[in-house]
Amino acid sequence: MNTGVVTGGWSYVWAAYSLTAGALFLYGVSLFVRVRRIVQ
Amino acid sequence: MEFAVDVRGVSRRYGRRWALAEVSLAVPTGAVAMIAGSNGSGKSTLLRILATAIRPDLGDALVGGFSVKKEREDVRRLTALLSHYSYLYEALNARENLSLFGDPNAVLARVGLAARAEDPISSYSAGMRKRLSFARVLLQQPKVVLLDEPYGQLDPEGFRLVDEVVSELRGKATIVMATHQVERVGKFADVKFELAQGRLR
Amino acid sequence: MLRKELLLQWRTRAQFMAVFVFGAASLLLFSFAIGPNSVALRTFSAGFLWLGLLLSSTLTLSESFHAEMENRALEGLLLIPTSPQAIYYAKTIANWLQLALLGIALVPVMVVLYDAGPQSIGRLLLVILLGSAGLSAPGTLYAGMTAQLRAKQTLLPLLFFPLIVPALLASVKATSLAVLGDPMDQGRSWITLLSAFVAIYWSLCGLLFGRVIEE
Amino acid sequence: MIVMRERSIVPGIVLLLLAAWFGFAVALANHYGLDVSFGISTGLQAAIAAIAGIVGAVYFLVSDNLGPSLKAARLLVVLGIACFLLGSWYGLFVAPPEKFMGQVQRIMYVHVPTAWNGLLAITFGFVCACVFLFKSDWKWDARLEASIEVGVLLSFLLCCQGAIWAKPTWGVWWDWDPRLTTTAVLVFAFLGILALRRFVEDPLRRAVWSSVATIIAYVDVPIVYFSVKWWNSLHQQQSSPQTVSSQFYLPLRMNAFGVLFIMTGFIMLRSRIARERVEQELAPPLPRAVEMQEAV
Repeated sequence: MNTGVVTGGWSYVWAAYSLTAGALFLYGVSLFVRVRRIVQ
Repeated sequence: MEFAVDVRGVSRRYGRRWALAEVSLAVPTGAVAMIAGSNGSGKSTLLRILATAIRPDLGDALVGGFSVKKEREDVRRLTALLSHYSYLYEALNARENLSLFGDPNAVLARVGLAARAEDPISSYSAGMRKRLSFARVLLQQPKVVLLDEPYGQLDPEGFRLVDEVVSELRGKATIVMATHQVERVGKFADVKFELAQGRLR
Repeated sequence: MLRKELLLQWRTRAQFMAVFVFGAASLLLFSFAIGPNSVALRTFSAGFLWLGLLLSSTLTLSESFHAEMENRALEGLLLIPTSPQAIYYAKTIANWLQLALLGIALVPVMVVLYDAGPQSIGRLLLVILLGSAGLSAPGTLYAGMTAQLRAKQTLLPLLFFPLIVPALLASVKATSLAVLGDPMDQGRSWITLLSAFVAIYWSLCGLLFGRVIEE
Repeated sequence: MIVMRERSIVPGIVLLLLAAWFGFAVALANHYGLDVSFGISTGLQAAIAAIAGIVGAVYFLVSDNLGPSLKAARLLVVLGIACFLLGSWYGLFVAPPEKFMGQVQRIMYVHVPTAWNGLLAITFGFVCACVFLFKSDWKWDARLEASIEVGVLLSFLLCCQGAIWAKPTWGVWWDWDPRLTTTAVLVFAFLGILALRRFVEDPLRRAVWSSVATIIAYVDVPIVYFSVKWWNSLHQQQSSPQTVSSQFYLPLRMNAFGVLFIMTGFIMLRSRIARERVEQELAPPLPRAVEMQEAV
């Protein structure tokens, strides 16, 4: 572990959050579309 | 045991197609049964189910009183299947192939392959392979013999061989034979069934 | 059963030679990745040996089920009846012997190409025996599975490689210690890990093999 | 036809609400000066939350047919998104930066929930595999496919988040840390199983083989972890657990439940799709003899 304080780093936080949210969102949309096709 | 083979409402599907649909039949112990039917009518599927090579999707069958669904080990001990797969190792010779199942010497002579016993299977013709498969069935000393197209690919001499072996086994074992040689087998079969589209006719 | 397996392998010994040449060639190729740096080559020799063995093993494993599937001989064996466990262990032992032999045969190639004379030959042999046992147990199971498929060449490595990470890691570490010297006797703990892996996989895969080949 | 066995949605909802209550609602209320803990100690609260959360999720997963319209799954996904948004907002804007790692530490609020739930999904897949091998019921095959797929997705995201987090803290994208390496191996192992499922056409074989492969891969994961840990023991660097104050664990838990709800909903939807596929592949129920005759 580094001894110093990590400064900044908001960009990394945004990257991690948007990656996760984006991937889950896309997967979810594909699921909903496929399920809708089945149920009809 | 009154019936050596007792099939009760067996159905089996391959993908979206039912190869066997609610087939029920019984073969008395010691009898020779013939199953006729055109290609794809479910003959092989039925024999493979009886030999426990595949499981039925619905229904059950008793072989020698044992269920092909639950008591597979016992069924396997009683049965021998002459399949359209030869079950042979190409790299081994006839003697080595048979020695997996028992002592090969006597049966090799019986099926007329003693002279070629040391040749690898890869050099065998289709008819010779069939004879060797026949030898394998004899070696297992089954109580229920399941023959799938035993006459296929054999020469006239081979036809006689099959007839002889069947008459030798008669009484000692129950024989279920799927064949297109309806007239030939019809003469000596005790029970006859016909399958069409996976159903008993 | 085991006799049949060994006989089968003996009959196809030309195959073994081909696999050996493949393994040796891959060892040769790995050295180009490093360049003519003798120190680095010696350091990485263990890793290369096991990578070569791993790549060759997929050939051996898939070939070992080729004979079974050709005429459905495996089904014939099951119907005798033979227990799937007996079939599995016979095959696994046969594959193990073949892989161990291959590994031992590759050692001189490694020594010559990478100038990596082992410090402890006994330890090296033990590691090769254990490591190839670790490869053969899950490898035989997956080969039995994928042999029944059309896409076997792709799927076998895909399923097999991630699984044997621990076995590979332990083998590489232990081999490397046997080659480069082991002043702190760390090799022992790697060999323990490898043995544990082998024990788990030989028992687990034996249990599950029946489900894979029976229909 | 799939026989839909309707099951009440109420017990699952009650369990999940209980979990969410003790998981983060108590702490949230406490933040605004309210005490709704009914005098239960924090340790017990956490235990109740974890158990009720897992049991509630499993209740939904094993009754993935709460009405044919899959209302329950949709409800869970919406609930999950709400929790996740709330937790993320709290974690990103309300909670203070950590002492050493600063803002980057906020990745933890999404990273740890992903890890927990990814592992949970894979574990559920393992359970499905075992149950399928014993019961040969197609429902479990569909659940296996769904949970493995969602588990792989979460584990893959976990790897990416790990890499993003590693860059500012360790200076490299990838470190051969046991957790990172194990997750990567896990992703590849289970991706292989998903590929296997694509290549096998016979549904029964596909189900049995993927169950077997799942069991083996699952058993492998802890072995990989320990071997990599051993391999790495010289330059091992693990974040030591520190006493986390409620300001840190509040967003963590909110997000954990958010991802849990989303994951459960996804698995339910995905297993519905998988079941549809099996149903398409298997023969329809036996036609009556009369119809057979007509078809000839």
